[in-house]
Amino acid sequence: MSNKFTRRGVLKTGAGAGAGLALPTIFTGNVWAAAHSGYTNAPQGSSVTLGFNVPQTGPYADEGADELRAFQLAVEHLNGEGDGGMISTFSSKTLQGNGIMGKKVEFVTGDTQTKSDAARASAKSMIEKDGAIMISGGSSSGVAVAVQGLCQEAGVIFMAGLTHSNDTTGKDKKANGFRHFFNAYMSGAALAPVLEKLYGKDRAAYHLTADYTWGWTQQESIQAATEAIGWKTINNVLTPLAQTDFSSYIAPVLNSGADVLVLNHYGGNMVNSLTNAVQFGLREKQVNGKNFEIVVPLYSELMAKGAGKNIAGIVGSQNWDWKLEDEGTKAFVQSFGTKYGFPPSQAAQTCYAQTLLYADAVERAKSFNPCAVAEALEGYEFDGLGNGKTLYRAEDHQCFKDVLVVRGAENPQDEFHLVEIVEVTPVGQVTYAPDHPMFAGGALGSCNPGA
Amino acid sequence: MLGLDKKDFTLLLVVAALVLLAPFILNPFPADSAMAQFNAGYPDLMQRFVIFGIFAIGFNILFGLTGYLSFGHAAFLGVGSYSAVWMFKLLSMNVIPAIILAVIVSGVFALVIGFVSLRRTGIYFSILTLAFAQMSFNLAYSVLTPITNGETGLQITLNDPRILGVSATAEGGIPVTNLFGLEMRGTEVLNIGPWAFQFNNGYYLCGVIMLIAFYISIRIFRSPFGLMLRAIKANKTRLNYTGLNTRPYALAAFVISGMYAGLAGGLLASMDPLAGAERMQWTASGEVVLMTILGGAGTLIGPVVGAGFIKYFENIFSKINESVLHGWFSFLPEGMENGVVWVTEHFVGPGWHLTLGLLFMLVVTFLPGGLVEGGQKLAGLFRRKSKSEAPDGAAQKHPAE
Amino acid sequence: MDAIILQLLNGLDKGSAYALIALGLTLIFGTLGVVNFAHGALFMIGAFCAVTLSKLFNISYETVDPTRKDFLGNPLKIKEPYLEHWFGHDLGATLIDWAVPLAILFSIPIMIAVGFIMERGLIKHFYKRPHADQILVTFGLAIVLQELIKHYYGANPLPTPAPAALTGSFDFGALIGFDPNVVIYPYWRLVYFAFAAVVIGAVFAFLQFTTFGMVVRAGMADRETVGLLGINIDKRFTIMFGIAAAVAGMAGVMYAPINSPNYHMGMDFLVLSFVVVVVGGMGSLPGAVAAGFLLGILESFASMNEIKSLLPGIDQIIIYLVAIIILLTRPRGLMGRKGVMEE
Amino acid sequence: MGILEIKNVNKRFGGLKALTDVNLSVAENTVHAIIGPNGAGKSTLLNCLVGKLIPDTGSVMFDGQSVLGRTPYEINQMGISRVFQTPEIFGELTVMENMMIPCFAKRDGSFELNAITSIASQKDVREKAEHMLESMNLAEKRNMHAASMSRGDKRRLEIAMCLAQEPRLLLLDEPTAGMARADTNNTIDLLKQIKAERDITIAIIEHDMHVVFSLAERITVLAQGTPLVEDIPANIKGHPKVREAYLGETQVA
Repeated sequence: MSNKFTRRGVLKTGAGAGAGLALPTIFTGNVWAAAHSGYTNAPQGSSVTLGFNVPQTGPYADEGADELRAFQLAVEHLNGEGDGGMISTFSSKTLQGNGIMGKKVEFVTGDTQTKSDAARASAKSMIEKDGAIMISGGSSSGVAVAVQGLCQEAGVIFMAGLTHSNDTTGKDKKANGFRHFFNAYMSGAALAPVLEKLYGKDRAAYHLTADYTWGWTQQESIQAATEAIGWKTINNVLTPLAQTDFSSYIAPVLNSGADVLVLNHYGGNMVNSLTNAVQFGLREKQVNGKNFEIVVPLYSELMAKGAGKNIAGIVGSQNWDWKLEDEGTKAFVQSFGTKYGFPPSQAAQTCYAQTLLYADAVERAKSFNPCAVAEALEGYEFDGLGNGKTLYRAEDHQCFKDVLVVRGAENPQDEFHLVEIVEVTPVGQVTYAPDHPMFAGGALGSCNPGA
Repeated sequence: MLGLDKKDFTLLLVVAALVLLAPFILNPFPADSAMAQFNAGYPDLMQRFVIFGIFAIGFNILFGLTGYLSFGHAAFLGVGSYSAVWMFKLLSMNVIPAIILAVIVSGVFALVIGFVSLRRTGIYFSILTLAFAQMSFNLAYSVLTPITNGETGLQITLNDPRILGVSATAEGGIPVTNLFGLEMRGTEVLNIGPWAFQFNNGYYLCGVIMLIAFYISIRIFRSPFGLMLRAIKANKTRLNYTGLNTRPYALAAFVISGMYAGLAGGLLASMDPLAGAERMQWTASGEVVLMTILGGAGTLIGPVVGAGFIKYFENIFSKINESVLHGWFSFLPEGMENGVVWVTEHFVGPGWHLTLGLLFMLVVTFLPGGLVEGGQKLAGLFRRKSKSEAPDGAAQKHPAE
Repeated sequence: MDAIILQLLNGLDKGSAYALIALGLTLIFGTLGVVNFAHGALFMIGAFCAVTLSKLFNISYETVDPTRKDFLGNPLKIKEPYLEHWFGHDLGATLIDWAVPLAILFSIPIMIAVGFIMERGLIKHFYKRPHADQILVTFGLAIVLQELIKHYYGANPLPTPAPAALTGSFDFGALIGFDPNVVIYPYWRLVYFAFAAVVIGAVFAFLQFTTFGMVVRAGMADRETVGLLGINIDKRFTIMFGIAAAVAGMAGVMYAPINSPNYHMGMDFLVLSFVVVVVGGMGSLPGAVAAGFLLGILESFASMNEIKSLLPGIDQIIIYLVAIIILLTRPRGLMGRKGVMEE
Repeated sequence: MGILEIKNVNKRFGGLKALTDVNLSVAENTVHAIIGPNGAGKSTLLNCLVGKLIPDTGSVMFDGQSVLGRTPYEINQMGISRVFQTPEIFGELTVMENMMIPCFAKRDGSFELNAITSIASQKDVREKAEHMLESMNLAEKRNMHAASMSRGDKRRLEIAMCLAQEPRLLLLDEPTAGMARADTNNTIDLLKQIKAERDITIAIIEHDMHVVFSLAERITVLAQGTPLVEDIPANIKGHPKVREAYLGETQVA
């Protein structure tokens, strides 16, 4: 209500108005819309503002910091600073290093706190106060869905960061929202053939699943995919999100007759459940005459770091990894590594790619109008951003590209080589129909320019 | 005036003026200046100031007056938000029924929890309320997902079966919350030179409701009922030996403050129709405790000041990043600029929690009784200096002020 | 039956962690009457003592291996810890391996110092202040401490493994006549349990059998009277604060291999430890220990599939449910004293 | 038949017998003192009367109704008010506010949600409170915080708060404990004045024989949890049993 600036503010304002420096003008309408441009936050003057909304506090702060590094790098490259990164390998050649449509790119940042409420508040302030025309970032599906909904209402584009739940482009999809990151269904589809190759058809799986929406969709996907290759599902146990010690969930696994443990956990949950499982000696046990195995469907570099040696030999899937050999990846790793001294995470790559994709779509649409941008992104095929040939599908705004199956390295040469790529699953294997039952129930609606 | 004595009425007028002029007061810096970062006069944050002000005013009726420290008040805020969003989904996008339902449901919820928790006092009471709230949060996040939509939060979708109103607008969008047609997100922008002042419908609705809530709280403070509540805090034994059972009074205070929380929750949902489960987490309950203590528990205006203080930090300091800092300090020589930026960086952006923690410690150590009492002391000091002959008026505190 | 024994073991282990944290918290409550929201932060600092020692042991010098490349294509820098250089490969590697148990020794002086500084520098000014002020200042302190840790160590969990000799698990079932592999239990958790038992026993023995402990117990019961006897109770309370901090810290050190430490682990445990202390009864040390074990065991049982299928989500709320039931049936928790923190 | 009838009351704490077969009758409109050495069970007996403790056996009847099993506030509603050894007042509130609380409280203790009318507008309550303060010589201190008053003033305030309820039985637990002689004398005068002005029964527990013999019409001597003697003051003074019980304890004034 009151802060230390209030009184000074009144004086200043009074002086400014009294001196008659300028004629007051009044715009009426939606919170964010400038009536004359036809859409929210139309860039005025020589710059355009993007909003990067990442977790800066809470358990995902490191992931957020990495996303922010990528955003900063992308902005530099868009503005023609630095070595240009993936702009040179990107299949679209509209980006010239002169900003977006000649306007210098500026950005604002905010803290999602990995809470849907806080994330929306932060995104709102970027839209209402700073005039951001696009919001990107985030490190959980709850936040992504919440912010995507907000951007739809406000009439700005949302370029999702790290969000893996089917719902983001499934039942909660929105016309103004776009996801580059892969999803739970793709993880299952990519993992199943590899699991079959490594561990055979005759396996019995025990699932531990984080008890919230992402956990459920992840579990559903991986169960469907593994049952399709002949695996049995012995049990699926839901674990509270706030759980830190998983011993009481892991202890019964060995005696259940299962020979594979699937940990549908992310972040701190995954680090702890995996650490606990290894502590219980599951990996050294033999069940049904086979080696006991652990699978973590969604992997990230930071989680691998947190789990340390425990991840050795454990299979999972990733959206992208810096050890890929394509030109885009090489350019990006070089650029990022030179600036920051370590290779980028998959979260960083997806945020960098999303920023470039947005800028390119604006250039191609020749407008910042979110509806024109959305149209330019829908059904767009591109290459050179690190994942090979990629399609932004028009029906659900999901990117389709190759998915990586990775495994924890047994003897990493340094802290950056904690995971190794097992297989690059081609896009064909992970593609699904837009009306797939796991994604059914929502509608994109129509694009909202805000005004 | 309005049944208030002169001093209280003046306070109400000052608060009313601050609320009505907030779009100017909170926007002191021209939009194109470096200091614009500190402007807080945009609709979302202004709404939050007054809504969390309501929450803290209500909490203060319980904690400030009776001394019962509830660590579960966020549950009522959350329940209010969920009720309001369900009202939007099922009945109408008009905010009035949503707010009314939010207040009623949270009141009933508070009645049940209060009835059980008030069987104990002191820390035992605090832990009981904490336990109820954490149970609500954990269930809302997981098992109750069909009602609460769990992690993602309850949102309005294109296929809600709205009885009074349409599921989707003609353009295929989701309808927006309104007050008999007046859109809550509607904003008028007044441009004066480089300043842009935003007048938002939703903010003014919240502001008016906050003034009413504040007025009611003054009346409660000055009423026989308020006196009984303060007596509970002062000495339960004597009240018992005066033939009074303290529990109905404490329960009434609990329910009233629960309804205030529900009102705040309903308003949050009316401004932005989303109800996230983490609204009910113990940290959210802790936040309102901190707001009240920071501002000054038991004072009328303290909780509002505390709420504004914390929300300002959360929303403004967290957004200051390295490049903003470089912008501010670019006038310095480069080496010095980097040094200053490096130091400042720890306290803003990702470090905003650190600043908040330090401020908690400083305020409570050097301004016992919170910001308001600290302010009064400073004012007293100032007054004593200016007219050292005058009798010491500042020390004669108005009770509970 | 085997499942029940297994969960009992789990419960004992969880319970010993809860009991250790709650013990320190209730010592501070009982002796100083201070609501210490920074107690979780002390636990967290303890865990980071283990992280720090393991980092110190791993301080390395770099040699360049031109035959291998790092991720940017530059020659790879190979790191070798100084410890291995100084003490030979084997001894050095063993020291690094045993960093966590060694960190106990490392943490005790640090934690006692942290406790002293906290008490002398901050808490002592708040003895006479309302509990609300104590909450605000200690909560602020907890935030500051965890943000400092975050600044130096990041937000991500840091793996801090137990010594190789203590990893793996022990076939407890085979010992008592079950089939092999049915009731197994990790060695480190057994160590943790034993460690907790020793620490709890030591604290009780200290309070029971030393003059110092006697005075402190008398002070817990009636501070004014003890003060009237001319005993400098304040000094002893400072020492008690140091001891409470050390207990929390050691609990944290030993916990590091169970869950990789992160900067907010203290906050995660804070609410839980308060619930444990209150369920045990304010100011009661045996109560805190009993409540710790009770809640640990019940939490473990609630996570059993058989019970979860009967009552979905019961493991989400069991602790709070038990707390409510106990507080409603026993006004002052399991063993609380009358009048402590009831106003 | 007295207004207060205590019959065969026993109370033990663990192995300790605090009260043994206590029989006591307090006649209406008298001042009845209960004296006895430390640990005689005076306070335990008092606590049994007001509902803080429940006797193991026996009965306590007030005006023909049992008080046992009732809460302190219910017993107060029956017409028993209690003054504590250490004054129990609302320390954080002003003297006037302290005085207004018993004036607001309904005789039947019923809950009243009077949340909107202002205290300032309650003329009759204010007048009554003002009147009570004046009669106790506390009127000039009406805006002071109660906690900052002297012990004697606190005691007077507490008694005034009890009297405002117009109780039929006033219980006083060592009302002059820790007081200076002048304050003690003032309190004696005050109690005499109260007794003179209204129909009220006063039961007083006291250590100070000066107070007891200035006020009491009847005295019960309690020793080791059981009544030793009950008689008029003149007979108590020289009673050998009383001297024995008090030997080395207090000089009988």
